[in-house]
Amino acid sequence: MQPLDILLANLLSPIVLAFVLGVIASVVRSDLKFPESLYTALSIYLLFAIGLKGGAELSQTPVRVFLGPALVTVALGIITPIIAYNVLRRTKRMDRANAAALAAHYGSVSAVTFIAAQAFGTLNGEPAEGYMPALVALLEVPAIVVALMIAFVRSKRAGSWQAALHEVLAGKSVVLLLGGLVIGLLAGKDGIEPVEPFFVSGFKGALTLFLLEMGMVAARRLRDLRTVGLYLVAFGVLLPIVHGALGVWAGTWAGMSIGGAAVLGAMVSSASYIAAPAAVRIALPEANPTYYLTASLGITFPFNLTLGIPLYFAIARWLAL
Amino acid sequence: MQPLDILLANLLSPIVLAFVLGVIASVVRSDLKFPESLYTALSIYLLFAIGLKGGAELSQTPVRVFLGPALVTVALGIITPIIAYNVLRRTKRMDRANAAALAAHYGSVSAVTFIAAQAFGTLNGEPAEGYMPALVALLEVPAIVVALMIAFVRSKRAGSWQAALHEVLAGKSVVLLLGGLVIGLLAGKDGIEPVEPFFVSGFKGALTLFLLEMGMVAARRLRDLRTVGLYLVAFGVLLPIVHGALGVWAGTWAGMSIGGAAVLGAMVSSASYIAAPAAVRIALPEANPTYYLTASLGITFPFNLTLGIPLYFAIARWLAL
Amino acid sequence: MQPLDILLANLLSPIVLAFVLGVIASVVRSDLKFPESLYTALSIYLLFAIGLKGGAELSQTPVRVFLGPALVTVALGIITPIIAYNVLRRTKRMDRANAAALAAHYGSVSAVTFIAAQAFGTLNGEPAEGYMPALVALLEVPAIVVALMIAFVRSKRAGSWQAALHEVLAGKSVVLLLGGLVIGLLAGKDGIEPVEPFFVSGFKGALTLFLLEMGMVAARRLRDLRTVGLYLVAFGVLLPIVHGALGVWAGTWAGMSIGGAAVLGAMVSSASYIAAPAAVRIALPEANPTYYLTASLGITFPFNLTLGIPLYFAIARWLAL
Amino acid sequence: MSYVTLKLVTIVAERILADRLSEELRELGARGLTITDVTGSGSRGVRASEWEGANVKIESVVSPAVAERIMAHVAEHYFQYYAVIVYAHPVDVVRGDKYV
Amino acid sequence: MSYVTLKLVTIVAERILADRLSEELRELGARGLTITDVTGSGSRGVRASEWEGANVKIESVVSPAVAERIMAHVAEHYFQYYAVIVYAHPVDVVRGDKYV
Amino acid sequence: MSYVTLKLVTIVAERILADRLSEELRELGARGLTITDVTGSGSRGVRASEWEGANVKIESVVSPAVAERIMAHVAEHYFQYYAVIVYAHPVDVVRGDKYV
Ligand SMILES: Nc1ncnc2c1ncn2[C@@H]1O[C@H](COP(=O)(O)O)[C@@H](O)[C@H]1O
Ligand SMILES: Nc1ncnc2c1ncn2[C@@H]1O[C@H](COP(=O)(O)O)[C@@H](O)[C@H]1O
Ligand SMILES: Nc1ncnc2c1ncn2[C@@H]1O[C@H](COP(=O)(O)O)[C@@H](O)[C@H]1O
Ligand code: NA
Ligand code: NA
Ligand code: NA
Repeated sequence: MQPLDILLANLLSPIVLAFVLGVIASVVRSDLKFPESLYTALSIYLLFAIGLKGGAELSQTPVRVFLGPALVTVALGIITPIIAYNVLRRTKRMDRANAAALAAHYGSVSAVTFIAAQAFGTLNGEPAEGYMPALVALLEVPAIVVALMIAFVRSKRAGSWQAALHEVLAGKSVVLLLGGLVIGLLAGKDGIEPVEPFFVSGFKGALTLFLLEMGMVAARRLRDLRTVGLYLVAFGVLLPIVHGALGVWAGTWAGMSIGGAAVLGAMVSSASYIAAPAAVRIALPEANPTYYLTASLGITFPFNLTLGIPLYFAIARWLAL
Repeated sequence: MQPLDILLANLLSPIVLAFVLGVIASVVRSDLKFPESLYTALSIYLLFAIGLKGGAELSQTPVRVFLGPALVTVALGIITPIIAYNVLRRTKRMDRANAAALAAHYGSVSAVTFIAAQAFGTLNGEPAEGYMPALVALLEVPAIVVALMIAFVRSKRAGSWQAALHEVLAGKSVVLLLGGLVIGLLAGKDGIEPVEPFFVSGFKGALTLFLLEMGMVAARRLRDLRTVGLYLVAFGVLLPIVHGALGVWAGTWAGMSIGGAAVLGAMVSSASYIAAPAAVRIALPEANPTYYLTASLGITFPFNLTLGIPLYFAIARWLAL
Repeated sequence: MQPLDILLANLLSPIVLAFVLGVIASVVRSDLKFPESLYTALSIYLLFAIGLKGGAELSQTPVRVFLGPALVTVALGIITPIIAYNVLRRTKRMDRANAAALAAHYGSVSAVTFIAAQAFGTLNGEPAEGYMPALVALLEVPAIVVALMIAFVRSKRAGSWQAALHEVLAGKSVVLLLGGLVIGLLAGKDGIEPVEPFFVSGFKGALTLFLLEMGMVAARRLRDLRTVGLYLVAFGVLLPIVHGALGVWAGTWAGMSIGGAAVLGAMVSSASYIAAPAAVRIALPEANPTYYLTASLGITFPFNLTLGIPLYFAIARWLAL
Repeated sequence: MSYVTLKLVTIVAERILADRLSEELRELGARGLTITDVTGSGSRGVRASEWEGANVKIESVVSPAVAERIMAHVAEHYFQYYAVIVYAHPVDVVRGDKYV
Repeated sequence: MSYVTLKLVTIVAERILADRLSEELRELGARGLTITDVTGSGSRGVRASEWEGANVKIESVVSPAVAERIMAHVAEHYFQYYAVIVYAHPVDVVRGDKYV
Repeated sequence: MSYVTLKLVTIVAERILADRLSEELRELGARGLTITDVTGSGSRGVRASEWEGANVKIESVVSPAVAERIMAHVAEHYFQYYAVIVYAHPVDVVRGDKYV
């Protein structure tokens, strides 16, 4: 397929279209509203299912194959928040709290972006490695810790460092993702077979519903665009490209396949909106949630979903030449 | 199969039995209660899934095949509320507001009745055309608009016409049904394959749960039967038969298969209880909800589910002779 | 497989591991929380699905095959609460109300324990009879009635006997289990085929999520262990072993297979936590819920899930020699 | 605008009592009520999930006499064995004669 | 600690009116509001599920003048055709000047 | 029937603060509390979904002194950075000595 065809195929996939439908529903002020518990149920299901599948795959992956990508991922989780923080501070647009808050989000990872990238790879004949969910778990936490460390080292803070650390480590996304991973690892591929119809076959459909809801949320965020200003829009598009390219390159360097490197790129480029916001609200209450929620949900997520993911695949293909 | 066997097969299908179980649960005052968000989640799922499947089918239907049935459906959506309004006014039993309110409900369509009719056809070897969900979307809106126009033209109203129109067009059932349809159309049959286990295989089971809840609601409605009186009971059984026969005949005339014409008949005969009540409550607040909710949910829906659907199939078979 | 391997296989199954994950989530004070409506939705789904499958199987079971196990089950439902009550009263540790409350719980049955036992049997090549869910329905009610009768006969009570009886018979677990059973029976194996992807294939996965929630609840209960004391811990482990052995023996005697007798043992040994608590709270408000909830949810359920079920299978295998 | 000053009685109790309390309130003279699902904690521990039995909050705008009756009724029938709290305060109600 | 005594206005109404009422309250001078999903029963029967249309409770802390306006507005526009109740009582608010 | 007049303190705050506030209230002398999931809007914008962070309403019947302490505590620790409102009013409580 030609690049443009691939882009189009991505834009016409049910998950992207569901996201667009959600945006439209919000724009026309539809009374469509997901009950909060449906959103919560879907996110519990998705996070646990990713972990479970990843763990079962990981149980069949030799340590030596997994080690390189794992180390690279942790390194990226440490470097990217530092990049993000420095960009924001040196351009003198954000005070320390807000810069650290954004750094925590852009260093961590969005599980949904990961899934969308993985699905894109499968559809286009460049599937990622099966152990990728383990990398998601590895990428989620370090960035938040690093970003909060920067914030707390630089000045006395209003929030609590320990409470925030607990919020990340015992947060629902880590518990579900890591818990699912360990269960998949212990149970093995045969062990999870009885639960596959529920967690594997149903996965993409549940994701589609979830993206419908995300579209509505992202659209509500877009209304805050004027408040956050053009600077944050540029930041929310450019930084992911930088991070994404870095991720693809590092993945390729660690010996991952084209699909794997591209998905790693998408992960690195993505901004967290489940684990990071909760931790940041507690550790850095003086940071303005409008900034980090709008940037990660309203700008970076839609960008990655539509244009970013195909871009990272193109970079991966080009690096593999 | 003989007509009576078919009727029996319908009455013993899990969806009808689940409805009956719901009625029983309500009658024995069971503490079984669906959380509101479960009801909402199921209705979001069902409406979106209908649209999605219909859209994917529509993507493979030549325009020339679809055009006739589409025009016929819109025509029925305009004629049936006029019939309903005139019946109610000429028998001098309802004032204008209540007559228009009932007309909006009986002109529009009940998605669940549609699905039940479709399932009935498949089971009995007379499947309806794949593009039927597109007809549901076409049938949903016009009747409500026509009925409200009648009401607003005839006298000054308490409610707001524009607010009601917005309520229908941006209402969740239109957004989900039409949105799903367009997504299915754009993604195509191949495109929706990854989400089929969730939206297609799971569909009938989810519908069964939904009907359990509907049984409980319908039974609560039945307690209001005394208030609404015998007239409305007769109206809620006879008008659907008239509308249903009209629908079957029009479908046959437009060249639809036996299954297609029968399902169209069931759609036309059915009364809305998602889109219409919301719009009517806003546009015609002086109309009594007890009338239109009891008639559509407590009388017409159970009638169609048990006896109406087999009847429309019988008519379709007879017309096809 | 050797006994120890079997035990290990059980401990490493996704459902047991999910339970453990729930316990861990609660212990580390994770913010993971199932919305109440998710818990309710899952329990509605599981109970109805058990009934449905059981009914469809029962429709193919000759009465003569089913009669023996059915009678044995009802007998166990009458005997076990009497055993439990006498143990508690003669050891002089519980007053009448609390003893009767616990008797109601330990005479009745836990649907989840039943499912876990059934799954264990299937995995280990010793599947139980298909009609087992009908036995669950038969075992659920008698014990509660017997236990409350004991309480009301022995002294004047604060609660209402009739209200409690209604609470059991029209309670959601009976309505869903029995309702599903009758629907499955009437619709037959062919009839439920269209809903199988939803109710059968998805079952084990949904159960896994449910056990995650149960792990969190059980862990909260464990915090009350100090209050209830060592006596209740011993009671919650030893009585199930006695009841379980009795159940296995009776099942074998009634001609059931190894798997069937073992699952019956697990059912008999298990303590109710859906039907019984509701009825007991109404009939015996002076009984302390901390006792019966902690014993059934915090002690007996985890014991059976991890060690009890393999034990009952071992007993069944030994009896079949 | 003319108001009537009535009493808003609030009962927080185990959810299992919701239907029974609603009916009894009506018998005691309440013309309407508003029900909210809540969780809570008090002398009988945490009540925060369906397992433990969550709570329900029942609010009713009634005449002072009916308020008195309701509070006495709840105290007499439910305080001993059930998790429950009941309190009242005056509110200004529009169209207040509807509720007495 | 210094308090301001303001009015807490409570409206319980059909859920379909939630957005419209919120907007109107803001126009009438409310600076904030808190919304709860509730069910209920009253002169217009039981309102306890999405089918029947459940209720919503809207609470707003406002100045006495705004409270007066809100109650008059609700009475005038919604009493005739909709299921609705509205009442108010004084509350002591910290940082109260924020809400007037 | 004998009542005690106590204070009902109401806090509406970001849901993320729910556990922390509950604990602090207990430390400040509250013997029980009732929690409701709510949404809302105010000076910090709309708070109506888990994404934006919805709100929680915490109500506690306490003695006037404890009410004073709670309101001061919330004002001091949460007003600056968090979405929160707190207010109180007197209520007549049956069996009121249980709550002081
Ligand atoms: N002081 C209080 N303030 C507010 N709500 C309370 C208070 N005490 C108890 N409650 C509520 O009433 C329920 C029953 O209280 P209790 O019987 O003390 O366990 C609790 O679960 C709370 O929801
Ligand atoms: N006396 C009352 N006390 C508390 N809430 C009430 C009362 N009357 C009505 N309500 C609430 O207001 C809604 C509309 O009342 P109505 O218009 O009388 O049907 C009801 O569904 C209840 O939620
Ligand atoms: N005037 C008000 N009346 C009622 N609730 C309010 C009011 N102002 C704020 N709130 C509630 O308190 C939360 C936080 O308020 P704020 O800090 O002003 O954003 C809001 O989301 C509302 O739920
Ligand atoms: Na990132
Ligand atoms: Na119709
Ligand atoms: Na038992």
